Amino acid sequence: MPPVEARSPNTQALQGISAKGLRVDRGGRAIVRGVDFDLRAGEALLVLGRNGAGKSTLLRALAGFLPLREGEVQLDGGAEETSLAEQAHYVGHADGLKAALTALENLQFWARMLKCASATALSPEGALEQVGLARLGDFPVGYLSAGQKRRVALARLFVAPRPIWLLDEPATALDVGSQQKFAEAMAAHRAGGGFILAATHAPLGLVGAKELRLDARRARDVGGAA
Amino acid sequence: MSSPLLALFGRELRIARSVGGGGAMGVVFFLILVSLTPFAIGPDLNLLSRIGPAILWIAALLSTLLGLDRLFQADADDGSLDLFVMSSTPLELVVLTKCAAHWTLTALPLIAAAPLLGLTLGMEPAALAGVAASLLAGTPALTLLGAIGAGLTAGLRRGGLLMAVLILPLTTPVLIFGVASASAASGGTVPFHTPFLILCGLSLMAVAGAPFAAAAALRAREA
Amino acid sequence: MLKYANPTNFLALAARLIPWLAGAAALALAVGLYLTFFVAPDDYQQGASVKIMYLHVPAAWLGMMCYMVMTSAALGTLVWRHPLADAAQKAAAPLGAAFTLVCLVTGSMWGKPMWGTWWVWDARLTSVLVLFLIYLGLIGLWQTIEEPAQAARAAAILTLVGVVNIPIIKFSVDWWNTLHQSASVFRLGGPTIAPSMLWPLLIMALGFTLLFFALHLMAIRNEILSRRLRRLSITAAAAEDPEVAGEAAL
Amino acid sequence: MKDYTFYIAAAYGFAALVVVTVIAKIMLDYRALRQKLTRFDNKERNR
Repeated sequence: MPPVEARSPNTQALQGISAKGLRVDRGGRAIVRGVDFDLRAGEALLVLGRNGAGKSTLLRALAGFLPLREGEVQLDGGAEETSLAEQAHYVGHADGLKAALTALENLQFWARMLKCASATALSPEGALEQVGLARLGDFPVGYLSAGQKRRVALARLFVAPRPIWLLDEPATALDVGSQQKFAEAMAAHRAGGGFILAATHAPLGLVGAKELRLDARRARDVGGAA
Repeated sequence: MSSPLLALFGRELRIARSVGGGGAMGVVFFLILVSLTPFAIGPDLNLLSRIGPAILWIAALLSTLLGLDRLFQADADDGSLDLFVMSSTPLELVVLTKCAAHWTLTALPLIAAAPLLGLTLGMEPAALAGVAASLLAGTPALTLLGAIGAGLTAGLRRGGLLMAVLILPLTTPVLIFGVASASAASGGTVPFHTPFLILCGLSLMAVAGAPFAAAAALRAREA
Repeated sequence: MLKYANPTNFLALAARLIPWLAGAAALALAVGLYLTFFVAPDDYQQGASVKIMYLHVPAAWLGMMCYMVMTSAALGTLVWRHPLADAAQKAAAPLGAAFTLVCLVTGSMWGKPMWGTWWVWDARLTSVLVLFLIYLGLIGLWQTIEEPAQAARAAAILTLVGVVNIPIIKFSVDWWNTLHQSASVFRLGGPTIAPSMLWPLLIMALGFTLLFFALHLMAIRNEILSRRLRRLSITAAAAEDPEVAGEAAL
Repeated sequence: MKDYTFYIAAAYGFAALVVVTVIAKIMLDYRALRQKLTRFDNKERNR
């Protein structure tokens, strides 16, 4: 049984993630097949493709929600015995927020739930500041707009820092100003040796990001290290 | 280790309080079920007091189970469940904490209300104490078995009814020994502690086994 | 804008009325209690325990009256779309539940010396119990639906459905009770009440009614304020992003 | 004539308890709402 108390993931920083021949099935059908990529610390991977090409499926598989039918993911460096999922943040379409609780309460909960004693963790107030919602801390999340809820969800990344960010269309519902702010945060994360794997249509302003194109029709991996 | 689970426990209580009487709804359902029986059987208190424990136990069983289908549904809908799977705390402990929170919110008020409702069925104090004790020992098993059902049906549209159909057969031992120990409390051939200890055994078995089954059910939901 | 002017007028009216109503209620209850304990004779059969009747019967009347208030408020919501009607309805439900609870518990405490058990499935007590369950259902409905206007319409419909069913429930419970007529049951209330006992009863009932209206006005005031708070915080949340220019346009 | 003072006291005690709790709840809600609303006005004014 891996130690329940996860040692802080970045005692030794994670050097790289490499995946070979990944295949993920859903409903008996291979949605994603033959995916390879290799990321070093500080690099980003843009997962591109039409709707239904399997972008979300790939990210969910990496986050451990879906089993990998074939292939495997290698982590080098970072704390042993902790899976990729425990060193990653996943931001999907749902924000993981409880409407009845206030933004601060939600973030305080996630800070303690995804507990990690890393120095770079921001306080819930600081995280809200980072996404420009400092004054909305004690409003019930139910009263916030879709864009604001999205930013509270993104604030979770700062409250319990983890090296890998798995972002599934993070820019939806964000306006220009917030997208710009988040692009800066991503750059800072990469500068600190973090990894970003983002499935997106909108340009995220990720400089020098590798691309992985999943094309549904040919169901063949075209991408590779750009 | 405990701080994430304590945080989860606190959050469950806070949500139930702010969303309005989360627990209170279960007690009202329990009150209605108990009051309906005399309408079917008649106002004769001698008859009612004999079957009092059975009425209270069936009502407790149904209100505990039917309150459970929302246990994972809300978290599945808003994405919290995915994040639990990714947290360093094992999903089994998350399930156990949610069951503990749900038990505190619904089963405890039920156990407090049962003796009062027993009065309307003309039961004497010994039987009331017996019912309360047996409910205290039996409801953890009901909550945990219900959690397995909730895990299986989280995300399905008509999950509630299906969950009851799946889990009710599994709760028959708890019901049998529950009513047996409640009736034994007010005298009778069987001494009180025999069925009561078996009931406690059932609950402990549920505490040990159910979280793994429920967590597996939640993980299987995705694949 | 009649719709918004109305609540503020109401608040001013309520602020004036509430002290008077509360004072009158306190006075009536004081007089009623005095009469009950020092003037009214004991019942030749039930002895002093009849004094519980001065609490039990007014509480039952209040439980019924409160439901009638809610019915008219429900009509106000559905038929005339009066903005205050749903606040009045939501404010009345907990009061109704409280009065029926008092009626049930005092009835049971009156029954204990009479029949030796805390509860008897007497026709009237049972009907009041069903009414109490209906109140709890309504309160549960309001707690589940957050959006006030939607909750108001749903509760109004349920109240009207309830008011149609209450006579049916009353009739069927009476029939159910007589059908299973068992020796240990006898009807509450007893013979016609002697005048000397009637007066305290009427004064107590008046006191309860005044108390109800005072509390009802205060509860409506709370409801208006909490809706105003909800509206303010929603608009404030939306308008809260001075730094991010594009947000409002979204 | 049996002595019923216990039942009378219990009945009136319970009734008083319910009435006092209802009054207290309404008054406390009222005060809390007033505070929140005034806090809102100050926040609006000095933003």
